[in-house]
Amino acid sequence: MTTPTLADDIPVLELHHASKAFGAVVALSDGTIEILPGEIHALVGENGAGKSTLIKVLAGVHRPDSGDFRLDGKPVSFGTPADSKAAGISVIYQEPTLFPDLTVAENIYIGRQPRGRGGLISRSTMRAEATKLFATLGVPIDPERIAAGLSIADQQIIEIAKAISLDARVLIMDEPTAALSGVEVERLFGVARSLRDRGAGILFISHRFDEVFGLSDRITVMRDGAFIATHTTGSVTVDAIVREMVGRDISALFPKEEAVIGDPVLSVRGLGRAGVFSDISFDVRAGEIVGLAGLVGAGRTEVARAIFGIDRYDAGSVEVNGVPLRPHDPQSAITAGLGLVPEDRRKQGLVMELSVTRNATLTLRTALARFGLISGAREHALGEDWSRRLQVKTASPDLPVATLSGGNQQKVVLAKWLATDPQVLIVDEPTRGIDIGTKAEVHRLISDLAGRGIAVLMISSELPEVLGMADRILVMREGRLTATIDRTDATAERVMFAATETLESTP
Amino acid sequence: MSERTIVRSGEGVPATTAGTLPVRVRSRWTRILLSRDAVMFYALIAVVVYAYTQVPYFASTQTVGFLLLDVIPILLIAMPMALVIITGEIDLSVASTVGLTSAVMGVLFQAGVPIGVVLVLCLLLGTVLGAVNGFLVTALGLPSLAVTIGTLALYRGFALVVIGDNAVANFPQELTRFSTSKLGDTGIPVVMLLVLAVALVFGVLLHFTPFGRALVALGFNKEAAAFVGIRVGRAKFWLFVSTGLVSSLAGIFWTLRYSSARSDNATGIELAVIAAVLLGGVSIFGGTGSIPGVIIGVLLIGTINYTLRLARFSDVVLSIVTGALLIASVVAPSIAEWARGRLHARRTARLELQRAAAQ
Amino acid sequence: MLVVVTATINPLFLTPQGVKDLLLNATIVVILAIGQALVIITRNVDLSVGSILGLVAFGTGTLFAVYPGIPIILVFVIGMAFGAVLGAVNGLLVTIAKVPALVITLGTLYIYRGVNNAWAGGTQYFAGDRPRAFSSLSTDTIFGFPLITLLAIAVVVGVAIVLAYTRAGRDLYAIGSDPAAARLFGIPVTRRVLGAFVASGVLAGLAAVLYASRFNAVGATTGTGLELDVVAAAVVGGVAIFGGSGTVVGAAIGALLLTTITSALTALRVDKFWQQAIVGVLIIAAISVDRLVSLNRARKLRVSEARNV
Amino acid sequence: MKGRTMKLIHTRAHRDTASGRRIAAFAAIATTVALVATGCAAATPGDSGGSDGDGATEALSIAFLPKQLNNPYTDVVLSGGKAGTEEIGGEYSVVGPLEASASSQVSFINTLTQQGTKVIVIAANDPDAVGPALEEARAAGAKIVAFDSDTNPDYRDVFISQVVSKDVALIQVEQIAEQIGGSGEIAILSATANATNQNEWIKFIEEELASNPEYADITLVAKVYGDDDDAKSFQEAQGLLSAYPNLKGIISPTTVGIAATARYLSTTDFKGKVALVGLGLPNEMREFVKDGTVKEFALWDPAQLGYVAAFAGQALVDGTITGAVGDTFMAGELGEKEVGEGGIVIVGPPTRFNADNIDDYDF
Repeated sequence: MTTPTLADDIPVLELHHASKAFGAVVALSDGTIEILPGEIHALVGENGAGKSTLIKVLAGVHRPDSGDFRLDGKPVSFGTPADSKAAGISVIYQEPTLFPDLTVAENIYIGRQPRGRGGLISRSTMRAEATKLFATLGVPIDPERIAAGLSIADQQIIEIAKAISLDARVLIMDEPTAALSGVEVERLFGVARSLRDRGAGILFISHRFDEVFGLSDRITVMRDGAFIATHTTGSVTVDAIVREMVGRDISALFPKEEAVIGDPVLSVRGLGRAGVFSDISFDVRAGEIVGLAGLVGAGRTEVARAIFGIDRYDAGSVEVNGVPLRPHDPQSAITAGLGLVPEDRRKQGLVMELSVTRNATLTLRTALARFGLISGAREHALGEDWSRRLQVKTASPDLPVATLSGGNQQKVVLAKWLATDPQVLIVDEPTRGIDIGTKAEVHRLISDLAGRGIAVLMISSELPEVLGMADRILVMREGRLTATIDRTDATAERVMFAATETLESTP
Repeated sequence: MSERTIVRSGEGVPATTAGTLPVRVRSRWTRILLSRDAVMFYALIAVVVYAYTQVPYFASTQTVGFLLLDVIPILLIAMPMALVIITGEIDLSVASTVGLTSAVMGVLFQAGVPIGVVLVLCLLLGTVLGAVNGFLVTALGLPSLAVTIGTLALYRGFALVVIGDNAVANFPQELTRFSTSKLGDTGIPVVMLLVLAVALVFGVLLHFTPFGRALVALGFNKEAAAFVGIRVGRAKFWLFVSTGLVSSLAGIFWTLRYSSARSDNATGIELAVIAAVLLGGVSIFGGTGSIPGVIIGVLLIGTINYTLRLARFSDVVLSIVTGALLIASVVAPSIAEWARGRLHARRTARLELQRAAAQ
Repeated sequence: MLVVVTATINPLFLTPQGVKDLLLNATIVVILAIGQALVIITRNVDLSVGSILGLVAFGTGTLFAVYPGIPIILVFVIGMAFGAVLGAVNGLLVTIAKVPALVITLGTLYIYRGVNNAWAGGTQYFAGDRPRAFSSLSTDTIFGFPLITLLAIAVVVGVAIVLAYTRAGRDLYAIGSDPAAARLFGIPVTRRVLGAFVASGVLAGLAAVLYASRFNAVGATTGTGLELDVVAAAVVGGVAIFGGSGTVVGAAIGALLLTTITSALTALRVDKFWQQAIVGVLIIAAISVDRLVSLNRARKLRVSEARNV
Repeated sequence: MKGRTMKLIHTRAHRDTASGRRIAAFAAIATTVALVATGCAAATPGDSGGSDGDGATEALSIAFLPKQLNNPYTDVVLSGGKAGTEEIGGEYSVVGPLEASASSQVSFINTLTQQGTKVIVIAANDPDAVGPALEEARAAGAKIVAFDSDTNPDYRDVFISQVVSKDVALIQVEQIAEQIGGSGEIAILSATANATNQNEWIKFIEEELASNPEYADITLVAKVYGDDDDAKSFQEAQGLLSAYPNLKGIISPTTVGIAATARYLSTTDFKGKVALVGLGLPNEMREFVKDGTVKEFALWDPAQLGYVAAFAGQALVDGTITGAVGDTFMAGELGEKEVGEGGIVIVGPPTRFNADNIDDYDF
């Protein structure tokens, strides 16, 4: 293991003070990172800290609004992902983007297949090259099979093989280990180290501190879209990093009103879906906010979807007030008093083209109708009522929700569910991509709901949010519940530990 | 239809608060008068006025009668088709359903089945044909485009199998006469009342019922629709069923109007239907569209065709015009989008320039 | 299988003349199906091939009528260039307007047919107007294979090589497999899709010239309704309607199979009215099987991913 | 900011809802359609004469509505129609569908009715489907002349027939019998299966084969339909020969069918061995007669059909004839024609074309 001499090397890639805003939402305010040749650099931060945006800027997917971007000390500007790739930057996303119908070898060499006689692609050369690559990586993947049906781990290996074959000078991996098992992670790390030893600069995002500390040479921490610090791995502790990631006084930001906690309303028993999660059991009581914490990919969202009936499940049951819900039927879940604020607001929470009113009343379609006909006036009154109650800022409730800011959009989603007068509300990443001010409003709303006796299950990747809001915290890792922590005992470290420890060492 | 290549405005446009980007809120009447439906309506009026003054013989009650009789089958089928396209699917098999209904109607009637029973069986047949499409699309998850190309061939094939090259013509005179009879002196066919009823049903269904709200939502965004408990598959299934049912109704009308049950009846009218629906403002990508708009679209195409024919243009011109209208109606929004995008880009570039200059 | 059954029932089916007829009948659909396969692989569809064929076939007839001494090879070149232009119109509309190819080509199907009608009027050109050498292309045989069939085989081999062994060819699969990812990879999606449409047009043009050689009359309605057979042939031949997979050899076999069915029906004296229904059943069966296979694959994948969870 | 929002919301409350707007749109359409309709209704009675003129001084408008435009046979027929109309001094026009479908002819009849056409000369795609529309046309004062392919006799005044149907059938049977030597299997390759004229001929052919002892050894083994489509007819011919190895002759009573069949035969080993007769256009058949594929075929001069139809139309308008049996009228250079049984006017006997005389004809 070579330790880079930090002072002398010119960073192969450096980005300083980059910013990127999407409309009113500033996703990146001060993106700063330096990657040296021959180092493994870890990037950590809470969800929504701006890590993914930073990576997309490096990958040429987003053009930064401002900032200084250099390769080998020379300023560059990428318009497309192809530019970035041509400059020697390879990015491996969480979800690999392979062409399912093409062979493995072809996926590695698409667009630059080796050519033989007559300018035709030489499949034998391609196969041989791919085989050689896999041999270097020490993985037994048949280069001739088609990509469809490969496991995520194998797909990631193929992405890495592609990066190697491209002679990438910088390899960026966005949470490469989220979906991998222990053995696969080890294999991946072996590959990363050998790449590093050959002089490539590697940047990877991870939430698992064991990995971060086990693999990286340096660690950069981000928070709220801004650079916080870069440390040499040997010189910091997990505690210090977590503190930097969380960075603010938790209780002040998230005022949780004390609510009277009643009987269990939502009971989940032995819920399981092959390959996704298993044996999930918990209760949420009236007036209680239960936080569901864990890493991205731990299966939290999938559990919520299964409870609400979006996805099927193979085992277990869901009951609301002791009455079992029909599996895979959101309508019956809604009728039973369940509501779900989904994680992806734009794709799942709202119909962006429709007006605020229409979105807010979408859950009440049937209730709005008299003799089967919807009364436009009532629809309107209701839409206006809810936008006013939640203080949705819009010029007119007739405008498409697409014209609203993220925070106001989220209020519309909440309005939609509050209008159904639910008994249980599941909120999945309720404040993702929302500016600080509106965030507090959303928190107050949720707290308010619990105060009125609604049972709330809150999925969040933001530790302070969970710690500040939840009466009880459930932690998931790799599809299983690993801990239940009471509000009084909850600390960032405990939750992080439960979310990242390996299963074998679970007490 | 399964894949959307266009980034729709909602996804592509970054969110802004009402404060940062002033959104113009036009007055009610300006909005109504500038809506797409209204513009289409002006176009229709313009064509009618032009034909009325410039084309000999257009100014006559016969025009109303003949024109409406010509467009009735298209108008009928366009109603459910509009809903199907709004949900992001398509049904190319409608013309074949008309043909098969007509063929079965002829064969059954010739076999001595009472006409009342024949009509009921025909409507039932249409329902089944629609259900087959709906099943293949929603239960198997196949792309409706491919499925209905298949059933387009299949249903037409069945029509040939059922009636072969024969024609059945001796339907009861009361019925055939009824199919072309007019309302008093107005020239408006009596059957139009039925068509208006169908249009009213679909118009109300789309614009004033919970089901309609669900259709629009799922047309824009299937996933978000599923998250508010809309049963996407079931809704689509019933739309295909209704398309089959209405197509068989059109098949019955066709057979009676021409008093001829043949396997080749209505060949190719799916194009006219789809062109009219798209021209009427229904987006091929789903979500957008209104029944009044579609009615105007149908009347516009019908009137243009009728006028051209009356002005002694050859059928050649008609088929080119229909094809061109179809392409224009789908390409126009894209071009408008593109132009808007260019404008926006130029404005952004200018802003960036100013910002750079300021620094 | 089908061939065997038919041949046992009707021995005449496999006589040299029978086989020759079968190949000749298939040739034109084979060439069209290859072009269609190229387009479908990119997750598009070209419904206007029948109309392109009609237009170019009439153009071919006109050429021979107006310039009686025109070299045959020049006619081929002009026919294919004409087809390329018509295909390019489709391709441009699809790629620029970003509207589903189905709608665009449904529109051009009617426009091209209308233009054909306007141009041809009642004029038809007959085999007699064309040089003997041209007509004999479709009657002369080498080792029992008609010349134009050999030409079709050459086209199949050529296009198969392009698809399998050139970067542009492989790009088509990538585009059909995942258009968004293809763009992310820097594959020139617009150019490639346009290319596929042009190629489909060129092949339709070639098929049209051969049509003029094979059949007696070319006029306003030549090639009407062919598009259904062609799409069916490609889909039955294993070209996935969702794009991304399939081969031209498969499409060619699909076309051969379809023609064989048609001929077999006639030879077996089955009611010819069943023909179109069978085409419909084949299309639906082909896409259903395709879908079920991929669903099955997805399910297996999920379970195999289960691992320790 | 807040104030503005409030105000907007306030005004909103008075606004119509989206659904309200839809109602307004509906109402607008309904009103306009009604207006247009009543406007038209009011305009018609006094207006129909107008500047276009009406009555005796106007040129006699004769409109031809063939089965399908852009069909070479049709073009020959129409050329006669044009010549006839011009000789009369009438106003000639042609309208028609691109595909031979029954229903599309109806729209054209409607249009012609509206245009006040005096004579509609129609070749029906379906004898019944055009009926109601023709009745309306007659009610509006048009005379209906059917030609080439008859409508139901109730719907037209006269039918201009090529020849006596039976003659056409007999000449074809005669020819085939001569060419195959009086015995063996034969087949018929027709146009569409419900084409009125072809079916009538086939009926007579079948009767003749069954009743005439001279033809006792000839068996009709198949009837197939090429739908007057070249490629389809071609394949049907091929199918016939593959399905019936002992086939000795084919009768194809349609110009498209016979040309396609001849072309198929000429390229195969069957050339000269399988006889082919039927109705064909000399220009299309010349090559096959000369290369020996076809010995002899028949046809009337199609141009005469159109020519006589034009004169019949004029005679009907004049009142010279009413369509009753025994009425006679002058058909230009073709002389006097008589309306026969069922309102049928016969143009003339069919001509036989063979290597000796084919070069004398150009159509």
